[in-house]
Amino acid sequence: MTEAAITTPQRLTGRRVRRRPPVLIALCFAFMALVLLMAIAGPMLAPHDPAQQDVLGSLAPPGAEHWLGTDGLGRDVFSRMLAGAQSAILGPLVIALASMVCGNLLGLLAGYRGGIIDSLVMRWVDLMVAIPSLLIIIVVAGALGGGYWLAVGLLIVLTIPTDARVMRAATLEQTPRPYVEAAKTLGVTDGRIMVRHIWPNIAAAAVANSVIIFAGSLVSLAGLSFLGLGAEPGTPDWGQMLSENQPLLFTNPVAIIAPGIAIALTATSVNLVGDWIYEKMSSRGAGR
Amino acid sequence: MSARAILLMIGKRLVALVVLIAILSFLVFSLVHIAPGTVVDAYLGGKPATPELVQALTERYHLDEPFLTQYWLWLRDALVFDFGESTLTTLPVTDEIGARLGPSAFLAVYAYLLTLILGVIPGVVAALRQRKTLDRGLVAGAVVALSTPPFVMGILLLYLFAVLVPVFPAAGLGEGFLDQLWHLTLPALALALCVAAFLLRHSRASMIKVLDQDYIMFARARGLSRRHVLVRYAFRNALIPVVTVSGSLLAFFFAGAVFVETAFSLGGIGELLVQATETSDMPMIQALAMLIAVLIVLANLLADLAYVAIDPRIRFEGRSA
Amino acid sequence: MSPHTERVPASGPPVLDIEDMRIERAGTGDPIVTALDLRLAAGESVGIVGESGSGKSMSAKALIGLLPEGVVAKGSARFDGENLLDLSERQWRTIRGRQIGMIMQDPFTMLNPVMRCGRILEESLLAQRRLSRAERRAEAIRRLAEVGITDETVVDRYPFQLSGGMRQRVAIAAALARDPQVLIADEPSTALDVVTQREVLALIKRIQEARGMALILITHDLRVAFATCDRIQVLYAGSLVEAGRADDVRERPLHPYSQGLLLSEPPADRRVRQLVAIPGSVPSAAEVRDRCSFESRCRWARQVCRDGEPPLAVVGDDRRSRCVRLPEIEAEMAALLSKAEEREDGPAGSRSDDALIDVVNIQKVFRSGGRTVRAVDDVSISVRAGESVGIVGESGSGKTTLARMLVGLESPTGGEIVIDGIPVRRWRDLTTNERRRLRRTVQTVFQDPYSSLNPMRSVGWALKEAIVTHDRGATGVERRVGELLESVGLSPGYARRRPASLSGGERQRVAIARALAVEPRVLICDEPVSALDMSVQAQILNLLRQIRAERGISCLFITHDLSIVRQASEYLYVMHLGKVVESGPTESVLDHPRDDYTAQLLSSVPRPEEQWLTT
Amino acid sequence: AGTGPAARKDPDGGPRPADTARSADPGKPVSDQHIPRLSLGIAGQITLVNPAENMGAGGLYANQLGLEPLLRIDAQGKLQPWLATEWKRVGDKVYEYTLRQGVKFWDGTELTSQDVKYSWDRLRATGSRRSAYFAPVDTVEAADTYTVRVRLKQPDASWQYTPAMWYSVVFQKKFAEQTGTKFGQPGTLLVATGPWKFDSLNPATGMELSAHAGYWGGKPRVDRISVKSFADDNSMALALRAGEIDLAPTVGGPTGFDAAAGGGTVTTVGTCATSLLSLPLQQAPWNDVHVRRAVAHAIKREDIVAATQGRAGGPESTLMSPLLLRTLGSEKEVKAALEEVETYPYDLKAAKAELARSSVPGGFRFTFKTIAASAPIAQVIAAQLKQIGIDLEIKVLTETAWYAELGGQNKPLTYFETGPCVPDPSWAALFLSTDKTGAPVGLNFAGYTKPEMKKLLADGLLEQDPQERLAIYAKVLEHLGEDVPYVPLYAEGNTYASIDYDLVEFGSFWSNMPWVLNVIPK
Ligand SMILES: Nc1ncnc2c1ncn2[C@@H]1O[C@H](COP(=O)(O)OP(=O)(O)OP(=O)(O)O)[C@@H](O)[C@H]1O
Ligand SMILES: Nc1ncnc2c1ncn2[C@@H]1O[C@H](COP(=O)(O)OP(=O)(O)OP(=O)(O)O)[C@@H](O)[C@H]1O
Ligand SMILES: [Mg+2]
Ligand SMILES: [Mg+2]
Repeated sequence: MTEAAITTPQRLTGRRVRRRPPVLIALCFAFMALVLLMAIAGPMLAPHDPAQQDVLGSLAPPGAEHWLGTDGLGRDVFSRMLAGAQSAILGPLVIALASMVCGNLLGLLAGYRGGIIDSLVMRWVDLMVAIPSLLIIIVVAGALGGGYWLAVGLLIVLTIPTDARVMRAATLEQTPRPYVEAAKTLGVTDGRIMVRHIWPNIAAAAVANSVIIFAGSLVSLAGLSFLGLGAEPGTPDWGQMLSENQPLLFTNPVAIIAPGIAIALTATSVNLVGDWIYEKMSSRGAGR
Repeated sequence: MSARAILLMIGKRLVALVVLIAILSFLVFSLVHIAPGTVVDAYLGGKPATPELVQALTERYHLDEPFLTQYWLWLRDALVFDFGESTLTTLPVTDEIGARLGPSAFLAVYAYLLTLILGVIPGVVAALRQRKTLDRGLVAGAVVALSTPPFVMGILLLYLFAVLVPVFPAAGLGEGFLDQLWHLTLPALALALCVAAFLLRHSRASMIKVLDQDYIMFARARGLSRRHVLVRYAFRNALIPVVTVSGSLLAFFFAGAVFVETAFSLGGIGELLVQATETSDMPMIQALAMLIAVLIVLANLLADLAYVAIDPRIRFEGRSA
Repeated sequence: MSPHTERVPASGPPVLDIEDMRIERAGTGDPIVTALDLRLAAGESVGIVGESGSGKSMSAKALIGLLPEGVVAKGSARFDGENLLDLSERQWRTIRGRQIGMIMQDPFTMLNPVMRCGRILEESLLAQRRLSRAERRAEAIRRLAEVGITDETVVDRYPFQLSGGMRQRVAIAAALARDPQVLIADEPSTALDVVTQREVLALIKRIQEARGMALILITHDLRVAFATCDRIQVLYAGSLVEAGRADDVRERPLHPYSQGLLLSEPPADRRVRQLVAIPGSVPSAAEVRDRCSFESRCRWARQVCRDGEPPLAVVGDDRRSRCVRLPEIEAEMAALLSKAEEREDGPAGSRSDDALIDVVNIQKVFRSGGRTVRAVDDVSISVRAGESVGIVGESGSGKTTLARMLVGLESPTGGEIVIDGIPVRRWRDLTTNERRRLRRTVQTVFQDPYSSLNPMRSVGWALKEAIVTHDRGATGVERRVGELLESVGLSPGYARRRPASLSGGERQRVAIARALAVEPRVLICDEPVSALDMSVQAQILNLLRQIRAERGISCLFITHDLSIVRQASEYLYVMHLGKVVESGPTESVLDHPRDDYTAQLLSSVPRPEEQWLTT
Repeated sequence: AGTGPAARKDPDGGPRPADTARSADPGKPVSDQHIPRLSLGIAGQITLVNPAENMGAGGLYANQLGLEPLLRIDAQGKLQPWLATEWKRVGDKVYEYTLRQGVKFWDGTELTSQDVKYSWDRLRATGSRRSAYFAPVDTVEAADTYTVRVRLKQPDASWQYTPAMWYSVVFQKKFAEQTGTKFGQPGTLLVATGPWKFDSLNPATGMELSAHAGYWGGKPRVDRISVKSFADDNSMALALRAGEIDLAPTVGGPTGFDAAAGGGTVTTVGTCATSLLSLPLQQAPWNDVHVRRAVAHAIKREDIVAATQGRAGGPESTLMSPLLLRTLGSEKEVKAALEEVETYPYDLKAAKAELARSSVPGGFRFTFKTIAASAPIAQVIAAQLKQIGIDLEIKVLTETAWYAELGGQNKPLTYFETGPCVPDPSWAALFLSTDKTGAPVGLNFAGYTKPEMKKLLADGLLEQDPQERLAIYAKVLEHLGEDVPYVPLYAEGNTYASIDYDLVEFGSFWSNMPWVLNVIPK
């Protein structure tokens, strides 16, 4: 029998996952790589010191010396854009990783074991659903005084339950499947079932969800900086540049448009890549 | 259908809601206690701590009582909309919020309508044109819109339509309905686009799923017209999951409104919240947090009720096999 | 008209005349149906029989102009002087529902869940007839009565408030609301219980005859087709392989595939020594282009079979077959058929006393959302060493729940289970050692082979895990994996493959191998073949029988299919609504049912006799 | 467009309207042009109109359109008649004011000395936010219908200006008594004598005013005024550009504002207030005077002025603006008096040399605490000090937290603007005051406790002779120059923005009178 002859009918009847044009995904990856490079080597690549002020030469329009002009304190906007990638990437990375580890663990436990952990996680989620996390952060950061790492910490605490909820739902979907029950009747331990059986099947959701969390927290952190509750003044940060330079809308609009577009583009490419990873990974197991 | 079952369900939801709000109120009340400095500092809001003032505040907010009693007294006042006086303006917090509610409500309703129009209609159209260029364009656009937070969207719109091509005003609220509509178009768009993109994806997926259902095929096979099937069958069924998420959209709106109102200086309650956090205006923060929480919880309840109304399966759950 | 097709005069003037209909994917041109010919006279019923994926539903959709996007139909399907395959959407409007009606397989998804049944019927009625509200309602009630629903309140109910059979009746009424001349019924009874299945088929047959309507009945079940239809068309991998009158085909199939299908169906009335299984699994139409579609699985295949697609030859009175070697092999086929008729006697003698599983007065009550379901109600069964015990009952009778309690996936709410001498009412209270022993005693094969294997893990990984879980210090694991695979008829090379690249039958083999890895003494098989294609079912049943013979293990065989249970068990329990209504040696229970319910079940099993649908 | 020194001139080369003196009689508008409606924009909210209570500069500017003081201060700091026609110092500690006759409240009743006494008593009562300004007052008496007599606790040279300031305005006694605690609240408002009456107030949107037909100076030429609240400069600028407002009397960041508003809209005038970098004297290494001097030398005021986005009037090197001292003597006399005062021009070499002599010759790290609005200036200061090795970490606090820090034991290193000034140099004492034990109190954020200072400041108030007073305050400045508790940065400026109008006599004291009377078309 040929290899092709044994494809299952389900494989054929099942809707083929539509792949996005890989060009677009490649572009997204390229852009993400660029942002990553900026985050790592931004200050070195920058044509000027991002903190270097030239107050008397402020508000220069874009030109050969300052590609994106200068801001109100005469700092080079382009250099600040490069350097700003770091705070745009670092916090979300920490948040995505932390909430992925904790959220997956909690979600698996809650979904597979149920009981107390499950109720706790769900109540926590209910609370989070009742008030959007950004508002919670605004209020708490307002009371405590704000700051980048405070915001990161709060975002971690607030995204864990949402991640856990997604993972719980995914786990709940897997748990009654016969392959899990088969493992149970074989006497495989619960821990092993969770980690070696269920997790690989929900990994697509886990990774995609973390990618979405990454994009979400990038946007949230930028928003908090925009409100002055995030990055400390002076640090190059896209969200902060957006609010700092808002008065320049008419004098040097590039200084405000550029960070805005950077935020939107980064989030877009991360989201697109997340969708793509999800499709890719969930079609790996194929079948039903 | 038994009205009792519905009442029971509403009753249960209300109880859950009251519990939730009680918990939230406790957390919100505790805010003054986690703020740096003493509780009196929090209520002083930067005013010099003269003994008279401290005394007055201690009395006003029952600060000499035990913590839980304080909470209880605070809650009792809160129930009749008395959250104390703004430390910044010394006006009753509720009055100030009342004065600000107008623009926010206008913005919210406007943005909500825009969201529905920009979300559901293109979503359905994309589903009907699945895999065609229009569909792809809409889906790609949705990802971009979804990834662009309202404050960035606001600034981009501001630049495009108030600076480059000045067709809309860049700030202000306007007077009279039409003028307000004109003034709030950009902010409402900034607020709506992100959520609309979410709704677009949601309604598209839901519509595609429904169009794939046997009952659609069966209706067509019975000779019902395409339009009839689309409207009476597909649209109605596709709307069910859309209605369920529409409640949680409000949460997005509140978060987004904070940014949009700040970016466009609209003087709504979102901006009031930012201002209150900047000035650590504790009574104001508490009142706003409670207001927003209650509104969101109520909206979710409404969405649930709409869900019950639109999907008979939920209504009959108790009785069907 | 294709050159190799000669037309045979049908019984009357055809209402629908399909010639060489081809259905393919628009983009790639991959065929889904390669050639379908069908002539349907008024008042006639034609059965289209074929396994999953053979293109039955696609053909039906083509005939009502609702092919999914990206799929096109070519050829001709003449109806009322027009080619259905060329009609515009506007032209279809006058045909769909009014001339040709269709009902589909799944009554649970076919009706709009948010519409009351009355509305569904009313909107299906012809729009020209200006009726008042009350008149419409009365008409809806009248239509319901026609399909045997006399309860008027049904018009005010939502579909989800009705049972499957009722829904299917409502659907039939809706499909017939505009009084079509032709009804296409795509597996109308597959999703239903045997008892309901018979009722629904009888209803369709009755209405068809009463109205003088032509019927195309699509089914994967030969027995259903034989019982319901005047003529039969057998479809395999998108091509029509045989056509003829129902009785002729049943008695003397003239294509190796039809014959194989006939043989692999376990007979309901007798136990056979061995089922004649067709090896391999069903290919897709695209894979067997330009040759005999059955060639890869045919025991008589020769080079000629691979040289182009064989023509559909007339091989008798109203008989056509696509086998080129038919004249040469006809005799051999007949011999094989008679050999399969041989019956095997059930095992003589009484049951052994060595009870491996003893279930005493066990109960399971589910509580959810304020409702309580007595899934298993006071059931006592036992499984003795070396024997195969069958449990049969319709859907929802508690079979699966019982099996799950035996392996600790569900804990009973009352009663006692003793396995291998260990009382296992609560698995949680058992010691690790006891648990290990239990695992080694009882293993399970689940119904759905598509989800009982972890899609992310290779076959070898799954088997290795099974071996190592029970024998931590196991040596030569690789070798044992190979042996296990061979013992279920797969080559050791399968160890590297993932479930997604296996067919249903192969997956079920792997699942059996996994259960065997711990060398259990009892194998619980919960509907192990019901998700498989008919031609593959026999393979698995044979395999199970062979394993039992080789290893001497006991088996608890759960199924809803009486014919299968006769082949697969020696002792039988019949379950109904959570209770055991009858038990005894399989042969005697099936031949001389004492309980009414058993008798009803037995009479519902499709059989060709005329009275099957009429009594 | 910009507001650098070059922009200080009118395009025609003549003096700007803002710099010209008000020529009209008291109560009269400068321009005769009839304006049916004037829309004003202010950044911030007007929450109430009670002059004893209200906060926020924006609201005060609007209040001033309806509430009037007894006197007016002209651009030179000289007193001029307003509600009072005469004022004299009748004893060491006694002042008498003669009220103008026929001044009508908005409800038509006449202003009497009872109303003035009531207003001032209410403003100086404990709990009033203005009580500090009335601290020297012992009693206020209504000697007769038109005479108000003020008795001080001790002679105080700074008192003379108080009846001309925004915080000593007059309102109707009857209405205030009737309304009790609701007085001044949005729904109640108040009754006063000003040219425009308060019609309505909405904290979220703003305030509506209309001309007071019975105004003692004649019905004003501006019929209606609406004051609109804006969250920030930027939106106000956009509103000006869109024609939604005609004039914004106070603009925080003129450069950005002007750009957003379309250019050529802003006019900035320097005032007598000086913004200060406050050095926490009680903490190491700031207790080392060399560190402080090093910092003073390292500050490049031009950059800071530029970073204020046009808000600054110009660099300033003494805590007391020369404008303040000019009320005590001629330009030459002031110059002579300040001969001995040490100033610290930008000089990195000198700064490094000073630092080398300190306990931290290699520099050090310190936290600079500030509020969000001051963050840009903080960043410039940080960048400048970095050049001599002082590494400042900027920490943005909420206003509450910042005030708490300023009021606490450990004063922060910070920067602040001092706000509207009084034409008397004694005003600067606010930042130098100590209590009986010599500990810093009030706004003494640097914690400067030099014993000699207390005596000098007290003498400055007791002494009435301008020459003597000039000498005393020169001495004060000498001490400050030597010890550098504060580094003066720039003269704070006032900026108004308008496309169609100008404001005459827009100096330090512009907002102490109903300033819309000073509006002229461009
Ligand atoms: N939307 C589609 N587009 C393209 N090919 C399809 C589509 N749906 C089904 N097919 C293909 O058509 C073939 C025939 O499918 P069809 O549904 O007609 O089978 P069937 O005989 O009805 O099987 P079953 O018994 O499972 O219902 C399948 O092999 C499948 O791969
Ligand atoms: N987890 C559960 N919660 C609630 N009810 C359940 C649960 N599992 C099964 N049931 C109910 O118990 C009854 C028996 O179900 P069970 O699956 O044992 O039937 P079955 O005989 O195996 O049917 P089938 O032939 O459809 O597999 C059904 O009515 C079912 O709805
Ligand atoms: Mg089918
Ligand atoms: Mg079952």
